[in-house]
Amino acid sequence: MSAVCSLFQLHDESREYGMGDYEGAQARWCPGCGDHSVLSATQRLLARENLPPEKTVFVSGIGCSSRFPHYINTYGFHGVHGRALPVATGVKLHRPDLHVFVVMGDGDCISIGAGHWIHAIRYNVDMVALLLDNEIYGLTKMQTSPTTPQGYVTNTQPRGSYLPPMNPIEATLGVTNASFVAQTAEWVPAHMLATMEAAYRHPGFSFVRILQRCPHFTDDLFGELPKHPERVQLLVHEHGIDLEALEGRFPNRLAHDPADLDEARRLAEDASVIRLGVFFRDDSRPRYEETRHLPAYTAPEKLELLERELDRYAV
Amino acid sequence: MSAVCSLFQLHDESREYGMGDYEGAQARWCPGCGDHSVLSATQRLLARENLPPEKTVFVSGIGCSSRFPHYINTYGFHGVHGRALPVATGVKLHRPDLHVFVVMGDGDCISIGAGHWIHAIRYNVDMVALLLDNEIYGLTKMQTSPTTPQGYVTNTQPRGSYLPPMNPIEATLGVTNASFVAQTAEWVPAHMLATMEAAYRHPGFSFVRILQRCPHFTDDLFGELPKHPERVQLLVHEHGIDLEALEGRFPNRLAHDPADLDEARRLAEDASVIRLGVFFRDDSRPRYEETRHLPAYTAPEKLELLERELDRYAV
Amino acid sequence: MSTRLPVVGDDPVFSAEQPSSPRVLERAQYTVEVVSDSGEGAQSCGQILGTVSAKMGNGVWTVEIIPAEVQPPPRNPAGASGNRVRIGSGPVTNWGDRTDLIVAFNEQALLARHRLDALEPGAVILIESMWQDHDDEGIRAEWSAAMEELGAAGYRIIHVPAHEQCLALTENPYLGKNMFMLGILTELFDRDTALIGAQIRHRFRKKDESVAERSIDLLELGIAWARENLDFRVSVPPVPGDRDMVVMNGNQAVALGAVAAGMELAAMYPITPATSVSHQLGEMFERFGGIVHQAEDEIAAAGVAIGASYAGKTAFTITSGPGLALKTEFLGLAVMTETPLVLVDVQRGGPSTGLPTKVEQSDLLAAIFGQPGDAPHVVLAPATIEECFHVMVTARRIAETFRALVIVLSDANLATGVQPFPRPELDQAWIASAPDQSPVPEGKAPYAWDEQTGLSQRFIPGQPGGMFTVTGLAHDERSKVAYTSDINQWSSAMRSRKIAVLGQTLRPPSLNGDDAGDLLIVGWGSTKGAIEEAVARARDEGLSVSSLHLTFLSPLEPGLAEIFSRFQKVMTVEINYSDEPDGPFVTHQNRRRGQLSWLLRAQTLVDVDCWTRVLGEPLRPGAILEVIRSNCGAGGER
Amino acid sequence: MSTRLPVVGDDPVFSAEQPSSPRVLERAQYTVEVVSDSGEGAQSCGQILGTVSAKMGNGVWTVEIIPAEVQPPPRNPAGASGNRVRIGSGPVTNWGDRTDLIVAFNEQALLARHRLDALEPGAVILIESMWQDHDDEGIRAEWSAAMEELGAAGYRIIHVPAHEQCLALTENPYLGKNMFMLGILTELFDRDTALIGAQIRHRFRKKDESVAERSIDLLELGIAWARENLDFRVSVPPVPGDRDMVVMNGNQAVALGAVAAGMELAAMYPITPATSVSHQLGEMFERFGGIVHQAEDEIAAAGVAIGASYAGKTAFTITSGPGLALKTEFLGLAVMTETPLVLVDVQRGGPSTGLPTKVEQSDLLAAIFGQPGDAPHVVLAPATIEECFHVMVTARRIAETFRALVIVLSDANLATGVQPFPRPELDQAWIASAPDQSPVPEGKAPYAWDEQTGLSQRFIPGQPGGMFTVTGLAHDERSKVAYTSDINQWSSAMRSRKIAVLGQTLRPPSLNGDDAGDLLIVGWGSTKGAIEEAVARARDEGLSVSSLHLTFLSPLEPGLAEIFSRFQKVMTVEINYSDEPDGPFVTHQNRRRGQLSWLLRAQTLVDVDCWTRVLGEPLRPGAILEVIRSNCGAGGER
Ligand SMILES: Cc1ncc(C[n+]2csc(CCOP(=O)(O)OP(=O)(O)O)c2C)c(N)n1
Ligand SMILES: Cc1ncc(C[n+]2csc(CCOP(=O)(O)OP(=O)(O)O)c2C)c(N)n1
Ligand code: SF4
Ligand code: SF4
Ligand SMILES: [Mg+2]
Ligand SMILES: [Mg+2]
Repeated sequence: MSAVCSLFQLHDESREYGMGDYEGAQARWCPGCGDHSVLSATQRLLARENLPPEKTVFVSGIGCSSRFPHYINTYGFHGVHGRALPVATGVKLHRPDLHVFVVMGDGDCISIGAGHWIHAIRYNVDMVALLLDNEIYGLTKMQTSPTTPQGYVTNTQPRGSYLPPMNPIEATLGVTNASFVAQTAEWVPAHMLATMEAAYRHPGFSFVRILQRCPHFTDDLFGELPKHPERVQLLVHEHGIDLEALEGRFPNRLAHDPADLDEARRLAEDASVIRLGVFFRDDSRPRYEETRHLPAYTAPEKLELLERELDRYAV
Repeated sequence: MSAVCSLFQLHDESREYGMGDYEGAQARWCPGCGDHSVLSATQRLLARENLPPEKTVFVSGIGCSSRFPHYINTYGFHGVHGRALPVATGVKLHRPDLHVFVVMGDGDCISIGAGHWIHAIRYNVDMVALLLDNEIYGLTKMQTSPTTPQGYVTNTQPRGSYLPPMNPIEATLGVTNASFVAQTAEWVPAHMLATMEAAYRHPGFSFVRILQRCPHFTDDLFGELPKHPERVQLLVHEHGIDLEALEGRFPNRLAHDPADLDEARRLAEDASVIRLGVFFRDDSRPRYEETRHLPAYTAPEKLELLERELDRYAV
Repeated sequence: MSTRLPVVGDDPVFSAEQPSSPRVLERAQYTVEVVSDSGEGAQSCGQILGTVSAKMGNGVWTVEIIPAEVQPPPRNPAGASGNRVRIGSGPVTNWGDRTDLIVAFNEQALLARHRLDALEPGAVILIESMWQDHDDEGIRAEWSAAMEELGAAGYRIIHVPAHEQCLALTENPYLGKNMFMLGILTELFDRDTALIGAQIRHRFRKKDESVAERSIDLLELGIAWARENLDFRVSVPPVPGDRDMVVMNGNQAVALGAVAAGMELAAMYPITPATSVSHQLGEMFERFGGIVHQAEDEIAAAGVAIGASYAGKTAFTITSGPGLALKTEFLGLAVMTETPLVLVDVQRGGPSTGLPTKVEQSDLLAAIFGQPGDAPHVVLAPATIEECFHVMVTARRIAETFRALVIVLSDANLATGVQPFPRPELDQAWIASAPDQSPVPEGKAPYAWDEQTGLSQRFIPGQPGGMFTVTGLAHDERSKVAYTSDINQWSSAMRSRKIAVLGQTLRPPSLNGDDAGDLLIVGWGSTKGAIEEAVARARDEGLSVSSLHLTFLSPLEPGLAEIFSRFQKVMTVEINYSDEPDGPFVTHQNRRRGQLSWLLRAQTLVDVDCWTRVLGEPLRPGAILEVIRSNCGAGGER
Repeated sequence: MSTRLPVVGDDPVFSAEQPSSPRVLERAQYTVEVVSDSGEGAQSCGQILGTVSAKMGNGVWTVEIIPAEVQPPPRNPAGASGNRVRIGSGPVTNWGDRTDLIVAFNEQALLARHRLDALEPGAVILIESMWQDHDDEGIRAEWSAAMEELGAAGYRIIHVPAHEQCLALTENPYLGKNMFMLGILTELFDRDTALIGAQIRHRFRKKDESVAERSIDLLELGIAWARENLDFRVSVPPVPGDRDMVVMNGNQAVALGAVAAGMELAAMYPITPATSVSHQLGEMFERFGGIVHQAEDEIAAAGVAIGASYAGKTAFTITSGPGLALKTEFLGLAVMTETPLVLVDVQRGGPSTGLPTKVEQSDLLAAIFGQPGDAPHVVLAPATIEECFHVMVTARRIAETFRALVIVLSDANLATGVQPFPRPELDQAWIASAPDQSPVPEGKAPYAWDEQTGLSQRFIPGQPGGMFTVTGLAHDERSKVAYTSDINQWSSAMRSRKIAVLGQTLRPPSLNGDDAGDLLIVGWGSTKGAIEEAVARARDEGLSVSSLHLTFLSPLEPGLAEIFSRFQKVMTVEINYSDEPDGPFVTHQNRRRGQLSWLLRAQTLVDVDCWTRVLGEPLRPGAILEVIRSNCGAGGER
């Protein structure tokens, strides 16, 4: 890390943060909304990792889920719909000292934000991207999203959504330079926390799809699932996630080595069961922000350099 | 096809078109540019399929390759950078009688157009999408594109392009509802023509990546390849492409059943050899434009229906 | 969905008993609000009251009260959700000033309205009383604090034990209380119970029949409670007109208008407050052969609409401010390629995400000037809900005749406001004709611009002999890329000339009030009703004021300078931002002005002043009246 | 890339022979063009002539002649590629009117220039003669036809057997002919051969040494040919100034200015004519700790710049019209969140893809008004290449001081024009200071707007105690989402007030010419040189005309109405579209006017007329002079 950055690193390393340190404004999501539980898990993660609130930035787009930064006591950037990833990239590029998290809805990330999403996977800038996937447009009141199941009735497609849903895990795995791809569900908080933790610790762009209940509009999609652990299969591995605590509750488990991309794709493709866990990870992929080698000149040194540059144009 | 559409079908079915019927303005590409050979192959395809010029529409974005429609004598729409696919979707949605082709550059389709590209694959509207991939920004004079090889020197990344290139075939195969994915090279005209023909005959969105030489800026990328058939592997299959004529020239051949998605992905991922052929095809995927059932009422009938609609709001 | 009308007028559920004889307040117009937490149904309670009042022949204007979140935490001022219904004997053209009577499901929602200065001093408040003695101490404290805050304002506060009453019929009064409250209003305003019942049945038509029945029981309970407990009634006698009327909101009107115009494709991406147009169309459009295309983003929606239009189908795209921003590049393409395109912008508060559910009129200049390069096009604004219907026909025709981009500026006030208007007399000529597929005569150019008018006849794919390539590059009349310098000057002139020609077909706007006087108020869009009401009241006070409302903003309607010259002072009234003339550092020259006033100044060179507010709510006629009072006879702005 | 200056002045390659004594034309200024097919190197021939002339102390203005395609078919008027170099004894501020001497590699490129009216009647033409007797009959016919077309214009046509001559030294004269032609120009203009040689060496520094050597041989061949065959020489004696000068084009100046301003991130997506700024920075920015980020599209580029700026780094984004359109939504966010942002728009012809390589000034209104909602911000336009450098420092400082969006409007004329200007005296104070990372005092709000100025101190991630969430929703001073109506009015006022404050710090513009008179020409951006030259010529003719050039377009510089009042007539001269006042259907009221004139009318209420052209080329001073002549003493526009 260069000298320029050291400027940003003066903080009291000794301080211990608790959950309370991350409490923001009262969350204004519907009662029972899965976003509440993502928020708690995130606050727990921050406390566990002892991240200074002033060194942590949550960037989001627009949507129910994108209100997230308002409800957590860190720096936050609640931007425009679909464009959280470019903003987060800008934040991180020059500030490697900041811990950057991105919170997006399915419409936000996969519909209007699709181009940025594909490219952010490829840039592989070190940040955690959370896709809060309720398979519907929440804030604008129940329109089809790219992940809405085929046939599901919405306000814009009242005869049932026309197409098979996009599979965000499969698509992410198709992008060259993908480096961390996982799926979890907010109604399995321990798994969600473990997944976020693995994502946070992964050096590079960590994409985590969180299946998220929206009781207000799509209670029938995930609402019943917490009662049916048998419809879930946990992908377990020492380089992925393997929580003993969950063993009893989720009997359906599959050993999957996250280094195996082909298998990851095969598993992602098969929609017969909901799989939670790390599909793929490769900590060695090149990271965009590391491709630059920025010297840390002082202002007078820069001026001197610039004089040399101007010499080239001298008459 | 509904009665509304029959309106658009009055043309002289008996007429036979020749190559000359498709000749547009003089092409203004650089000498030796691969776009010239794509143009000839396309004109040949049109003649072979006997497509009436007035029933054929070429839609493009902006770039060297996107000048294409100007040089072919059909209807053409040379739109804005990155947005050819939405325009083409609009053309086709209500006009199933038209034959729609889309011509895009790699920057056009994969960089600025990435969101539309991903979604067009999913919509699976019946059209042929040609990606003229010269792995560089041609028209704007040699900037890195998402498909530029890592380390390759360009004007915006003069120390060598920073990241591994995006693999368009792999990414396309990752999108749910992909239905036809193929790769060809403009310096193998017979293969290109056969691929385009298969693409044209496929009901749905056919994505064809055409490796394209840009002698002006990136002669070192594909310039030598025509002389090295051994660096090319042909994927052959009765449901894909299998040209006896090429057998002698391209000894490296692999039988690949385009129905096998997993294998397609594996083949796409492996960059050790340049593979030409149909990676994947599934003619049965749902097509967006077929999800609508549009009755063909006359104007008076529509008015009558609308009166009934207004009744619901009557005071 | 069934298109059968609910059966009205002979419903046997309601008894015919006469009410006792309380004091009856006779009013020409009266404003009622119903507010609750979201999910408690104040919205539908207010909507039914409004609809039934319209059906009974009253003038009505309904405004939604919408929180920014889907279901914000309960009992919170920022979460108030509901409806405001202004009922009149004659036509009601706007939401009015303040509310005369409010039904509140909790005191926090009530407080929100009080703090927004929504309530008339002395207004009647019907407040659910369950919170007063709630188990939760905190709630009791909140109640007391609220009552104290409200106490000072001199309202007449009536406690309604709605929860307690409803418990007799339902286990969960949160879900039925709105029907009880509707019963109270039914009784208070002497609404036709059969019509009310029919509305309830229609609302629950997709649910089990028992739901509607229980609702009607709760309604009756409310009626009975009001009969026994309330000592007043309000009478706003309808003045029945002689025309068939329909009642709907502005977005419904846009949707139906699009169908009446023969539109065939609505390409959109969800965005408040525009989305409900597509919900409306989603239900019905296919039956007319139309497609609602929800695109992956606003850019694609514009592209799909342009593609369809290019292919000979009539297409429009609908959005709000942030989406308008995203479509900017494609709008330039539509202008350059002369592809007909209608864009409806249902304006909300800006800039950026701004106030997504609230009204503003601040996209005017962006709509006219937002496109880089010179991109002449048409901008129109409907002023009433009726105009929301008809503007679609006008817009489509202009777009096709002039091969033009037409932007229609609606706003959140029109989008969600509900008002009766004369039933449109549908006309077959409104419907787009089938695209020309005849062969193109040899030698004809795709932009054979008429030198005088800039007009030309477009070629549509499928027309033999018409093959050419549309391009966003500068091009000549054969659509060939321009390589010489004069072609750009010439083709620019051709694109501009069309707009001048359209301008010549417009009539000078007519005045509301005298042809000359002290003050002329100029408005555009949804403020018409409020401005005209204020002007009428001011004229009643003897003030010399008139008003003028513009529908065409680009090109502007002709004759404005001449009209303005007949008034001592001209000012616009708009819902967008302007610096206060006496703000710090603000001078007469550098003042940032209301968007229309700015446009008018440039065109007429008249010193057009402005009064604008961005309060996230429609303008109140009373506030405009104040402005008129202080500007009448006050002379120019300097 | 080496930063070593090429060695000059003592190069042994050139012989010291005296030229014979031809006729010498003494000129204060002279314009030369070199045109060829693209790839034949007329560009570098012209560039070297320009650079060396500047180094010798001449005033210079160089303009690129660029075809729309990378390498269009040869021998085609639309494919002409090259350079136009105007050389003067004193400073040269614009490209001038017409060319005095043209070197053409084929007669089709020459025809293109003739048809664009680029050549002075009687101009000297040096034409490669190989086509006259070409083997291809078609080519011979084209040559004859061209000569016929050119014959009528009275040029002095000199045949140059360049191809034939070059064959003596190279097998492929297409690749070396430009050096031969450069030799001819070197001799004609008596250029310093050592400087020329050094430029050639620099150009080929990445190639094998033999390439430069062969080029220098060809140069010498050209010199020798000219000595023997040309009967005239042109003398434009330099008037050496006393200041150090640098010579570069406007995009290079923007890039270097960005570095001088301490910028740390340039986020962009390639687009002509803006891209070369990033090429320039791509080479050097990292050395200064800066990053060029080529984003996936223009929207992302804006987002990345905003993100970096939010995180305390100084960032800008650079684009042209279509990219400006795409960034519109993010610009609104920058304004709403008060995130400092500099956007450079290198304008090209519009609308839509328009004329990608050609100049236009038609993004002005889109830059100011393009963002939906009320989005007050700053718009600046450099008028010279020197200003392209300094504007970056100004823009960065305003952006940070006012937490503002600053749009800088350059254009294709500045971007590719090359001109010497005084070497900037770099100042450490120009460089952005390191972001504040000190703890935020308790109770301080992230938008603690000063009521008088609207200014506030931003918090930067990393500052302990400053945690808050930036939002594009309407918000209060703590950045909390606004739920009451007055907050929006108030925060809108705060964002607007900043602009008024900035306006108060500006000085009234100074006049070029007398303080009062018959006619005032008002301009902005790259037209300054041409306007001032035209005014000077008109004043020499005794006409009472002055001019005024605006740098700040939003807010406008103060005092305009007062200044305008001192002139009989005020008109703008701009490179954007306006209806001709006497065009069909055009009236004084509905006329679509030049963009600046429109702005000035609204602000000053003065009847500001305009003369504008969109010919895809810079304005010619002679054309402006004509306008002055016909408007001086002509009174108002009506
Ligand atoms: C440019 C733009 N387009 C559209 C919108 C309207 N909008 C707000 S949130 C949203 C989608 C919400 O769905 P999702 O992203 O899935 O988030 P959720 O609310 O379900 O968490 C849309 C379309 C907007 N604010 N800006
Ligand atoms: C909105 C917009 N952004 C950028 C450009 C500039 N531009 C034109 S073509 C192009 C990319 C060309 O590369 P590619 O798409 O690969 O096509 P090629 O020229 O290589 O065929 C760019 C960036 C533009 N015209 N419009
Ligand atoms: S609408 Fe759905 S996603 Fe949004 S807050 Fe409510 S439950 Fe959550
Ligand atoms: S620059 Fe490259 S892609 Fe463009 S026309 Fe020339 S060779 Fe073809
Ligand atoms: Mg969602
Ligand atoms: Mg390319």
